[in-house]
Amino acid sequence: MIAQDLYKETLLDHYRHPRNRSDGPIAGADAVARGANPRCGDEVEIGIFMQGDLIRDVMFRGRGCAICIASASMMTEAVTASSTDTTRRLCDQIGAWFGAAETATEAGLPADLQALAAVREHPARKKCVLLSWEALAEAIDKAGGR
Amino acid sequence: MIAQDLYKETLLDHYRHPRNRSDGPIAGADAVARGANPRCGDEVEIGIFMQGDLIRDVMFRGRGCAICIASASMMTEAVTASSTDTTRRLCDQIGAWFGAAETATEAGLPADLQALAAVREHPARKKCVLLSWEALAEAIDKAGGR
Amino acid sequence: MSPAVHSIREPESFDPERVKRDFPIFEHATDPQRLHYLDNAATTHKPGAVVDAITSSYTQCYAPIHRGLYPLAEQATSQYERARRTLQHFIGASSPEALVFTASATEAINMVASGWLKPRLCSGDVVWVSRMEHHSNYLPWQRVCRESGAELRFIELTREGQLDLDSSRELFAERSKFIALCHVSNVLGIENPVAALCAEANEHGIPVLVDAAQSVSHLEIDVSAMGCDFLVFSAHKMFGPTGIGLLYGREDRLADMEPLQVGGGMVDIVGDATRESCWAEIPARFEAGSPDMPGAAGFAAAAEYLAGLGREGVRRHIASLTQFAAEQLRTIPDISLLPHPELPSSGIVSFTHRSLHPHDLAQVAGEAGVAIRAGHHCAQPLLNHLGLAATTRASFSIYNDASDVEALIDAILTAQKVFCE
Amino acid sequence: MSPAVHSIREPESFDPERVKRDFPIFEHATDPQRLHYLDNAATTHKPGAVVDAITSSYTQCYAPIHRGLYPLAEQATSQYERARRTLQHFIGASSPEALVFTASATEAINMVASGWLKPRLCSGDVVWVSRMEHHSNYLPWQRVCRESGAELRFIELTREGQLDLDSSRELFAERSKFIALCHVSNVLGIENPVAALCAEANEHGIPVLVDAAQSVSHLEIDVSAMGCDFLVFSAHKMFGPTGIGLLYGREDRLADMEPLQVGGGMVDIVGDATRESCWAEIPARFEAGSPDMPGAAGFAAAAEYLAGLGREGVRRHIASLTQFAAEQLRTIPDISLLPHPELPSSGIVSFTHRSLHPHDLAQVAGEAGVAIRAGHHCAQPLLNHLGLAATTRASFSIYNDASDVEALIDAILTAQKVFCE
Ligand SMILES: Cc1ncc(COP(=O)(O)O)c(C=O)c1O
Ligand SMILES: Cc1ncc(COP(=O)(O)O)c(C=O)c1O
Repeated sequence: MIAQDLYKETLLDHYRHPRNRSDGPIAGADAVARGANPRCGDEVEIGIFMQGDLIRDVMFRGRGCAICIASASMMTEAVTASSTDTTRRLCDQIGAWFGAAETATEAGLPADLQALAAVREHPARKKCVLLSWEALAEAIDKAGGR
Repeated sequence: MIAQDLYKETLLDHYRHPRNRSDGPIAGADAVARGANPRCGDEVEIGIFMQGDLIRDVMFRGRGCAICIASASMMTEAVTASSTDTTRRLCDQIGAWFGAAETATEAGLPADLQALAAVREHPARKKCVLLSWEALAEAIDKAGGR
Repeated sequence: MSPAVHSIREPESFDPERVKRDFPIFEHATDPQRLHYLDNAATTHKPGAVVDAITSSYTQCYAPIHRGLYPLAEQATSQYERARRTLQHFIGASSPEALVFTASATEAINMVASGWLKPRLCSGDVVWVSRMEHHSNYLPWQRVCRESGAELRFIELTREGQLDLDSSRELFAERSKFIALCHVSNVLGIENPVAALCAEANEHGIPVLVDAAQSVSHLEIDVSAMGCDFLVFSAHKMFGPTGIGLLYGREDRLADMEPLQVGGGMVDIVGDATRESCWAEIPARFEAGSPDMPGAAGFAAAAEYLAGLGREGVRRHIASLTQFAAEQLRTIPDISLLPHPELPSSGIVSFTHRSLHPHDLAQVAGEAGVAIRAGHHCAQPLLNHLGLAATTRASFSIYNDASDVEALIDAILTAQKVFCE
Repeated sequence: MSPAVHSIREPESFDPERVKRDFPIFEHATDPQRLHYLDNAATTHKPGAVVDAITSSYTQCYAPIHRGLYPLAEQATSQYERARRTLQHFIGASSPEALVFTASATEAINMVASGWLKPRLCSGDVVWVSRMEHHSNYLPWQRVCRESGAELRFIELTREGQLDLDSSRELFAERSKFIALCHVSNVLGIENPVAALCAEANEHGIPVLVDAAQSVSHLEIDVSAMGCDFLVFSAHKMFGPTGIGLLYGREDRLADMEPLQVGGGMVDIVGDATRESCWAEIPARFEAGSPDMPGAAGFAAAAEYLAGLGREGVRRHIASLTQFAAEQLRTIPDISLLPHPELPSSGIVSFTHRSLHPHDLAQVAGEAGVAIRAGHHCAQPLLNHLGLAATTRASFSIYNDASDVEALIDAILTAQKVFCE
């Protein structure tokens, strides 16, 4: 299949069957943050549910392209039941991974996220991946700031 | 001589020995008009002395390149003792001659002025030729307007 | 305007296959069979004649413009001014002085907004743009209105996407001070009735700027017949080089315009504390800095190339190909075309898909060699109005043919397989 | 800085004859033996590598920038951003975001004057320029001062033509809000002590814009070492294409700058009556309209070409050739060189002749194949100060050698014969 270049099976699976997606507003979360990419019209909302210093649950809501939705879905799975510190570091690492080529490294990234690697070849789509991760980082900040 | 392309002998003669040139202000003229080409720093002043409807005498004063000085000198000779109507027509004709290629014609131009023809190949120098002619036309207007 | 699929075969002379051979990119592209370039509304490819004009300007006739007295500089200056005259005739302007070389259509619009309109605009005045403008023909007017306290209003659209002139009756009211609109929309592909609008605006003394960025490549432009006060376009959308565009302005309008940029080449006498600067004559006044002669030469070569193809043949080819594409797209149930009063014929077809995100569709199409555009196409006011965040757009040019349409349809079917099954 | 005529032979590697072979114009010009191109301060010729970079951008990798999702568009975008990074390293900037592609040096200066300084400038403030500025680095500041009621003041010159910093003690006073000056003067060929001046201005919190249009082709530029806030130059004076230039700005300065032009590509969210527009990130915010990718590619190729020659070899060659020319000119009794503290070494020698008008001299030289410039060189404030209406200027580059100087001297002697005998 020609499109396998970018849209790996894992990615498509998350797009077709998004995990932890909310259809309506995310109710009862400890913190909610939004992200938008005006150039594509993509919008996501991330809600986190804390248990002490642990992110017990993450939900997302939003509209966007397959990469945006899959990235959000994969993100929720990757960080559920992680500490905020670990999660923040992961957010930074993902940001760097899609940043300047020199600083990027995938060492230590959860295997499940490797399906996003192909997007690195398509600079125009980086924002689609990062949208949910940036909103997550903001939600953590908000939760911590309470 | 290599420079014969543009600087014809007649032209150089007028440059080296300008006719009707005044070193100081042109005194006693019926009308005086000035022209300047800020891009070259050329400046001329034309004074006309009328006798009824006839231009009895023309004097010029100024600094400029060889073409500017020669054109002014040739102009004074060409229009001395002409009527203002004839002279105005000549000014217009010279303007057209150096204007758009389509409208230019040298039919009827005094033979003495033909030495200026070579300048038509050098658009950047047209203003050097026209400076004194435009000032002359203005002087005639002034004299008529009294 | 009444084509059927079979009209895709061009009458007599126009032959897209032969035309395509004029464009080196289709030889050079890694897999030429697979380059179905349908992003022509964004930018067009260049025929060899244009590339050669640029190259030979640099390698045979290069020198500063308007300043040197040596033969090479005189030749370069003639070449630059000849390019201006070629474009003058290309758009039917009455004199070369009415044409200003700019960096782009965008710059040309900014020049008029800042240099012509702003000094005249007062609080309470109204400036009109259409709902379908490109950001480049929207933001400059928005800014100048904000700065002046004037009001920016939209000529809204009918359900079919056309200018709703009935509901814009104040368009020619006394408070109206300017109208800016596109000749052809870069999203809807709709052609606006600019000549009629200019005529009426003219009667009311309201200047009109026409953005011809999307029309100049396939419609004949005649500024005198159109009756516009200003008209702008970019070379790169009509097979010419990037980095150069054109501002046409009626000479009395240009005479009243302040330069957006000041600097070398546009001033006669530099003023000081006691006297004002005296700007150079028109159009030099608006061309501050060293002119882009090779760009102008390439621009003129593009105009000559287009004229040589025959504008009517070009128009008909684009029209029938666009209509063919629209018809084919309609056969896909999940696809909706954007509003249009009839089958689009201006080279542009925009559409949405019930479940495919435009970016995913464009990406998959791209991998299949079909270059189409997804996004808001720099037309957020229009997309907001349509309630859309993004659309997919295919845009056609002289080197495209039915096989490109077929490749587009195939790519959409592929994308449906990837994402929807 | 201590050369003699014999130092015209280059140490080791730099070989102008070999360099000249890189430049197609010298093969193609009608009579190459007779093209003594000494108008390099106006614009420079292009090596084959630059022409090829432009050509292959158009014929192999052409597509819209920053918007397309298909492979050709991704390649074109990478090429554009790679060009930015090449130039970043060329000028020693710390990040590519600090570099804005502009249409020219002139546009870059207008952007800073209108977009950065104007919103901050108040009546009573002072803006400084030097007495030797090109109109492009003078008129924008003059205009912004007029509009704001601020005062534009000159850093005057010593009798030897250098900045007279002693008599400009108010330069760093509290009212001083901006300093704009050239690195190398396009008339005097004098190099200004920009690093020292930036250091002191920095201490006083006064931003400095350096116009590197005349230095970038032969002096190493390192914006970090120089410590300037803004720096501008044009590609066409450093062997690159016309129609493109560069604005370097410290990122905090750029972040505070309003765009001169608004339109496509520089906006994230288009505002309406109720909300403000949200501009795109830096540097896209300052690049409204479709980017000139082939121009950027040619620009980067020029930087690479120059770097490949070795900047130190280039500097030395230009220095010794300029000094040689100045010495030869001095042997003609009627010629006076313009003020300079020592023998000029920055590629530029300007002079006057006791009885030959500069235009006549340049014309006769042109007919003899020697391309030199006559006029005010877009530096009227300087020429007024010197009491001159026009000068003659010869300017040297990497492909010139002693034979060009000899041709210049011959041409002057010929002109003397024509006009003075
Ligand atoms: C010192 C200086 N600054 C600025 C400029 C303007 O450059 P451009 O015309 O490429 O904008 C020039 C050359 O014309 C120059 O010599
Ligand atoms: C309708 C319309 N107007 C203006 C522009 C701006 O053209 P440019 O980016 O060449 O300035 C475009 C294309 O981008 C356009 O489609």
